[in-house]
Amino acid sequence: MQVNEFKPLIVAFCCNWCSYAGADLAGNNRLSYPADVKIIRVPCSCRVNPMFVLRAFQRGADGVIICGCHPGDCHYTSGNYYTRRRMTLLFSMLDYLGIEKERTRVEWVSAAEGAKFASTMNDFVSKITQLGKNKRLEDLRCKK
Amino acid sequence: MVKFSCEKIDLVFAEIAKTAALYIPSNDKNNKAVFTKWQKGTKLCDSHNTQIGPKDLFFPQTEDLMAFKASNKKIEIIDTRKESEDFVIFGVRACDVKSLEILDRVFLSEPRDSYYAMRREHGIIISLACTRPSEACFCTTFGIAPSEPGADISVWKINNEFFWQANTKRGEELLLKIEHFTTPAEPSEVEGEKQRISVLMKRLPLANLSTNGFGKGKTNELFEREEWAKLSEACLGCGTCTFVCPTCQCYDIKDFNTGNGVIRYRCWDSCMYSDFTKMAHGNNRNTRKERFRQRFMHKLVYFPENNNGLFGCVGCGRCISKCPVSMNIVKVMKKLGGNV
Amino acid sequence: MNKAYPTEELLRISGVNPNKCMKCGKCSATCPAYDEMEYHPHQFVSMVNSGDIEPLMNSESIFKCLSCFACVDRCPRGVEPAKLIEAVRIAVVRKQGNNHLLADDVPNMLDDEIPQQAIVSAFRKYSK
Amino acid sequence: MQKISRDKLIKKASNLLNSGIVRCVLGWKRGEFDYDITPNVFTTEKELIDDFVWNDFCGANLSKYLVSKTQGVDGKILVFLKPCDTYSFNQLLTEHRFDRERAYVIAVPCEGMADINKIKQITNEGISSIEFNEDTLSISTLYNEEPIKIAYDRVLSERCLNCKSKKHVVYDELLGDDGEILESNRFDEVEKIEKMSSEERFEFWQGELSRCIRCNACRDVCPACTCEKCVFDNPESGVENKASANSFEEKLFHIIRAYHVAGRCTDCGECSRVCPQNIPLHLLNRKFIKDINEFYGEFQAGEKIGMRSPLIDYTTDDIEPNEAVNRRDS
Amino acid sequence: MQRIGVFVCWCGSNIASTVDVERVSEALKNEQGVVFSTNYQYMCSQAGQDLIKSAVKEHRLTGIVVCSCSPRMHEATFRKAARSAGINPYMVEIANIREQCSWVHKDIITGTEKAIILGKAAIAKVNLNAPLIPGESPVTKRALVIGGGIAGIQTALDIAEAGFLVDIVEKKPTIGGKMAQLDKTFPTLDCSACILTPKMVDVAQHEKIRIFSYSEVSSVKGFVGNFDVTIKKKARFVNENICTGCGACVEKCPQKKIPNEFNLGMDNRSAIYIPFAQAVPKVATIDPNACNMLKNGKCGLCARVCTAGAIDYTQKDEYIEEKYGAIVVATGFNPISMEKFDEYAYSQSRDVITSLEFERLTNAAGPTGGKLLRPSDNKHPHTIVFVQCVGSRCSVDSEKGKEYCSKICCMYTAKHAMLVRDKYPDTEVYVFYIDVRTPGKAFDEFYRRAVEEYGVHYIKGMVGKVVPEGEKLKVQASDLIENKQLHIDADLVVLAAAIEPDKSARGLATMLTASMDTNDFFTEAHPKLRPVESPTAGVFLSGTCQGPKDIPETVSQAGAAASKVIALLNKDKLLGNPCVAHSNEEICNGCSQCERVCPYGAISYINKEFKMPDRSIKTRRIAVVNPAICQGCGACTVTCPSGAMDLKGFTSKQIMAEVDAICR
Repeated sequence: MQVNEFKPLIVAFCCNWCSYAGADLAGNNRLSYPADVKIIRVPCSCRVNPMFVLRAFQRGADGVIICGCHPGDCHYTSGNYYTRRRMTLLFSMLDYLGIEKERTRVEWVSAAEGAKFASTMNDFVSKITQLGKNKRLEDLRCKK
Repeated sequence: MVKFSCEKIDLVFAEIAKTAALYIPSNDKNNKAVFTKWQKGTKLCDSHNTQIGPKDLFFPQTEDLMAFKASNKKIEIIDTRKESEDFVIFGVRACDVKSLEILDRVFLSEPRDSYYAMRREHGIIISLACTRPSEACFCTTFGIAPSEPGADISVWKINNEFFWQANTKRGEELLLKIEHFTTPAEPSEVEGEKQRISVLMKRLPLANLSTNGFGKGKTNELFEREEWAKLSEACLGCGTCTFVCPTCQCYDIKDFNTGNGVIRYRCWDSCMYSDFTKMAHGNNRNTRKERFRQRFMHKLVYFPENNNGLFGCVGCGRCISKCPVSMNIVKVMKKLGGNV
Repeated sequence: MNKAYPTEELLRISGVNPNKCMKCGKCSATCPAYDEMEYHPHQFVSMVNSGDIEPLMNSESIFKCLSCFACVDRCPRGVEPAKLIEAVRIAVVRKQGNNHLLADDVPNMLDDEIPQQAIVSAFRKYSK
Repeated sequence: MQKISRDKLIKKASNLLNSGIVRCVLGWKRGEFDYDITPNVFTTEKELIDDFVWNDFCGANLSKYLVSKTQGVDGKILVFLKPCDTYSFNQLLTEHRFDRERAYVIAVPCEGMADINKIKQITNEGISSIEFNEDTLSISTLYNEEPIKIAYDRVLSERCLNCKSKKHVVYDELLGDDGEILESNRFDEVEKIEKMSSEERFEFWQGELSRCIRCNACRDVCPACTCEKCVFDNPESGVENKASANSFEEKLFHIIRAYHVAGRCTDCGECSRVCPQNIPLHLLNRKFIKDINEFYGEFQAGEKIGMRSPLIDYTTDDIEPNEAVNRRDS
Repeated sequence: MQRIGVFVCWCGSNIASTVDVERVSEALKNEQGVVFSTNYQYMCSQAGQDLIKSAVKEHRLTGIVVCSCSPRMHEATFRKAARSAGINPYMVEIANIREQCSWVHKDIITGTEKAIILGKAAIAKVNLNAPLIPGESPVTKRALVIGGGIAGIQTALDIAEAGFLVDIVEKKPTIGGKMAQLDKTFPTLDCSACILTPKMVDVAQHEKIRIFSYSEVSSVKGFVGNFDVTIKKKARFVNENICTGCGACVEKCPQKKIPNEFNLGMDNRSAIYIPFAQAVPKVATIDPNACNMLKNGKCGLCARVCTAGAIDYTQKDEYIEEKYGAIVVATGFNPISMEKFDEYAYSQSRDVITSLEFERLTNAAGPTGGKLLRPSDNKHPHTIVFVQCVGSRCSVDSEKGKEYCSKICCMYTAKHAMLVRDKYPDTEVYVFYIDVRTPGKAFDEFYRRAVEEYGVHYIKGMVGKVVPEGEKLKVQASDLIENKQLHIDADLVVLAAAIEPDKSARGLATMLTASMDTNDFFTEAHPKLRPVESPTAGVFLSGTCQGPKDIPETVSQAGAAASKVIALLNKDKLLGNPCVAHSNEEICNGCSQCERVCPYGAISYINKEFKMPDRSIKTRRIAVVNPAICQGCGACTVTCPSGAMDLKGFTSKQIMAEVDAICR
């Protein structure tokens, strides 16, 4: 068996009303996912500025995932629709610049989808682990 | 003085590169000359001057000064300086050689800038006489002779031969290193070329540009001139002129929080930027006109005021060809100067 | 003719999504050739959807359809049954290797009584 | 060569100036050479006759100057706008950056602008004069006896080779005949990059962006960048810096710059024109434009005043971000 | 500089079994700003809260980080504790080390590491927290109900009964709406007028209710608790305070050939008219497009016969401005136009009618006095065909009707069929249906009675076309069960037209910044849990403006909307959510992008003068956020290119500090 020493660092932005609650539900149901995932609570996925995503990579994140309510279910009616467009363009631009497209993801996770939250995180972490360390968007000054 | 045929230049470069990092002007993919670290295959470009002068080899655009680390509520200060490696720059034109003299005045006078000084000590400059000045060149306005480029070694390229003349001890030592490629030459052999360049310079469109009306003691006369408003009207306030200028030496010092500590670094600043020299009370040049005026007053009046009449411009013409709105020091000098 | 066309193929040819049908029967209600047809427009939609295509291919109904597109126009769900019938017809023609009629034969068969729409339909049907 | 003559423009401007309809004229002023033209505000007929130019080097988009020049003073400003400039004009109005009533727009047909860099690639340095002929430019240099004749289309700037529109979308008065919106191949270069492998794309952009000296010319010339204070100048923003310390900051700057104008960029091409390091910045903007067109339907910023940019709009069945980036591969 | 206290909760063994709480509180001690760090068994218990309070006093804390369960559980608890300890509740941040750490990670080492990082992120955030004070705004104790149908009437009555002032704005000359036009109501067959008109009278007589009839809302400004509304009272050329509704003018009016809207054009009215006998207010209105006096100054008969002197030909539109605390939308529905369904020959034959027209035909106060007679020749119809789902349940691509089910048609058609068979047993009645939908109390029983007791022919299938031929209507239809095409010679064809929101709703939604779905029905704040509130605070939904409904549903929703209004008006002050957007006017460009993404219309623009550093004055357009309307989603913050817009409690700096702390 091969030992993989690499532990990725994943930043997950979760909207307060659906995805953060979904993450809580995953906890309530004791559905485990890797501790590499660290969640930041935002009121709505539309609060996530592309600069935050880039900031996370700069500071050493290996993957960034944004979770929000399912389209149509936004607590603020339309926030996640804006998120969807913003992140579509951002991700496409990162891909265009040659940044691995697997490192960024948007998932819609409702407050009832604890299992989806856990499986999404498991999947994302395993994809990033395969991909390895983020080299293309790193800022060497921030390395320890 | 020594000479060797042009075919040997790569061998000479290889020899120099054995003991020091060597930078030469070489064309990039856009056919623009840039100082490139020499390695086998790097082709010398001697037809036109580099996009940007050699300034950043001595005064990089960003440079770490020191670092701090806080642990357990204690601060540790780390010196980030590393002893610079020896390096050689080949192909520096007379204007850029002169620009280093201007930078030296700033950085090597007291208090001495140890970061700059360290690089100056480690760098050998091999100049190159101009063969084909651009229409934007006006170095002669500031008394610079492109036919006598100076620095540690002066170089002329005449037909199929390079002539190298050591001007300093470091230059002489370097010539010794490449001794086996060269044959002795007489200074008279380059006289014709010097003559040719001098004649050429007189034919340039900006050859008649004069510094009359500028220099020491002209502050009061020029400061309130109403033409500044008109001249600065088109200026976008970008930093292009400053960053391509071989003599601009202003920098800002900033802290970068890495999360695990702080890196204190400096980076080039531009007097065209709205927060240039911003202080606790705010900004002392609030309008674009004031910032625009600062740049030219600095080069043409304040710098000579403090440096025995030495102008802060070397006439390299870079700002002229790079300004997005084609507003430049020549237009300023013509508008405000004594005569044309 | 031993094997019927696959449903997917017919759906591809016609561009029809039979799942959109809500089984209201308005296509058949509006069909002028209803009484001539063994299988009616709504049955085409339903039978193609369930893969029951062979009876349709063997039925004269496909040639009884006038291609008047009334069913297409009236269908509240935009199912377009006539296009599906057309697709079955094409399937049959393709299997036979040629047309039931050639477009060039049509002019000879015309008489003054024949309605304009029938002529247009005939050309539409046989010039494929 | 431009079809409309300089004299015609001067005459028009002088009439409007003299009749008091406009207070001043925003146009192009001659420089030291035949190609270094500066945007300028003319206030008298004499100034116009002496210094106004209209030739193949009048690439500068004057629309952004209206933001500052309409501030604080009364009266109308006459502004000469080429077709592509009119899109910027409309976009600025959409964002309420100045008052439409304060501008008097004269639409000038444009035959495309020459790129001095392309000329210098052929003639090398030392241009002493340029003569404009019907289909050629005749360039005299210090180093050639005879002038070098160059076919006009060889030195047409990249943005004009891929001109998207010869039609003015706004004007008060039109000189000559208006053109049409064109079918351009402006996305070909973007497509070429898209077709590269991820590694190649990374290398390509690393190579381009590493030349950036962070002079901000691209930002400061951009008619969409009219923020009172740019995030890159604002220490509170978390991304402020005066120089890119490393390749991360180079990318950050250029991603955010392009992102902030996404959906607002009219593709006027000024950013690439002014870049002293010849970085093809328009390829970043065009990527966003191409994506917007593909994902959300054709959109041309500045086509009409008051249009809702695709980034402040949505439909309920927009493409998902990850689907969008994966689609290209399949 | 903050003085932060860190409180790590064990949550019994819930946290402590997979997170080394001792190590966590120890590790966080050295973080920036932390002056105190401890751990305790149950932080949320009274003892735990007391621990926090005493630590605040002892260590002069300015900020609190609790590492515990999800903020969704106990954020409110700890904020309350902070308040009682004398610090601003918004200086508290929670690190979620239970749901998002101890419960999902098995290994104590990784669990502890992650808990420390989550704690650091919370500390990083608190370092940048600022005390937030919720904005207060007064509540105007008056409600506006837009629409005077049964929905509006019921809402108004319920609010008024609770003691609050209510204004009803109705664009027609009378309230009553569609229900006033109905004959009987399913499934009980009560007479519609008998149950509605007493309510109309109640409204008219209620001292807390004002009716603005023949009026429209022309502008709405303000926000929850403080709406400024302008009502346009259209000129009716009759002084409604004087008019007694005697009807003398109506009788004498020479212009009598105006199609009567109330009877859907099946008979005529005069130029001056009272829509129906029980109209409220019962006053006359002059139709300016028909009145000879108003058109060419020749007549004046009504003024002469009016003993009260109420006629006023010079009356002008009047604009009334009023303040309201809450607005209820009750704009109702209309049947869709039949123009796209020409196959049913609606435009070709007067004997093809819609169901609403059928209501009037069978109504005793209708054009035929309640006798079922064909409009074309006033003969009694012997064969009647009802067609269901005309324009309902159409796909978008058919571009003809509506995608949704109109919900009420199945039941009223059963009612019509039954009533016809009851009154005229010699009549054959066919109902063509796609599905019969009867989910409702006693609904299916009602439908079965129509089939079983009254012998209505229910045929599964649709009518394909209707062709008028002589006196007959040739109906061609399919019977899907028997797989045959039917040809029926009908005397009357009744189309169950789909219903759609009233056309006025779209403009109103814009004024109210209330969102609508693609069909122009108002959207509710939450489809399940907040069905009578619009996403815009202070705007409530009643009746069919929100979606198709029958009368009982409408009335219950009207009551629900009223109860929400009452709850709102009962408050003297509204406390806002302090985590709202805020624009830095120094760097705002006024580009309007934020305004366009704001789902609540919370952002407006003002021109403001700024003193520039060079002492010149510059006037700039800047965005201003109304904190009472903003809900704090943050959409504007990302749209803003200059970063002028930020969200209190979730500032960009705070979020980036969290990112930094996590990635450290």
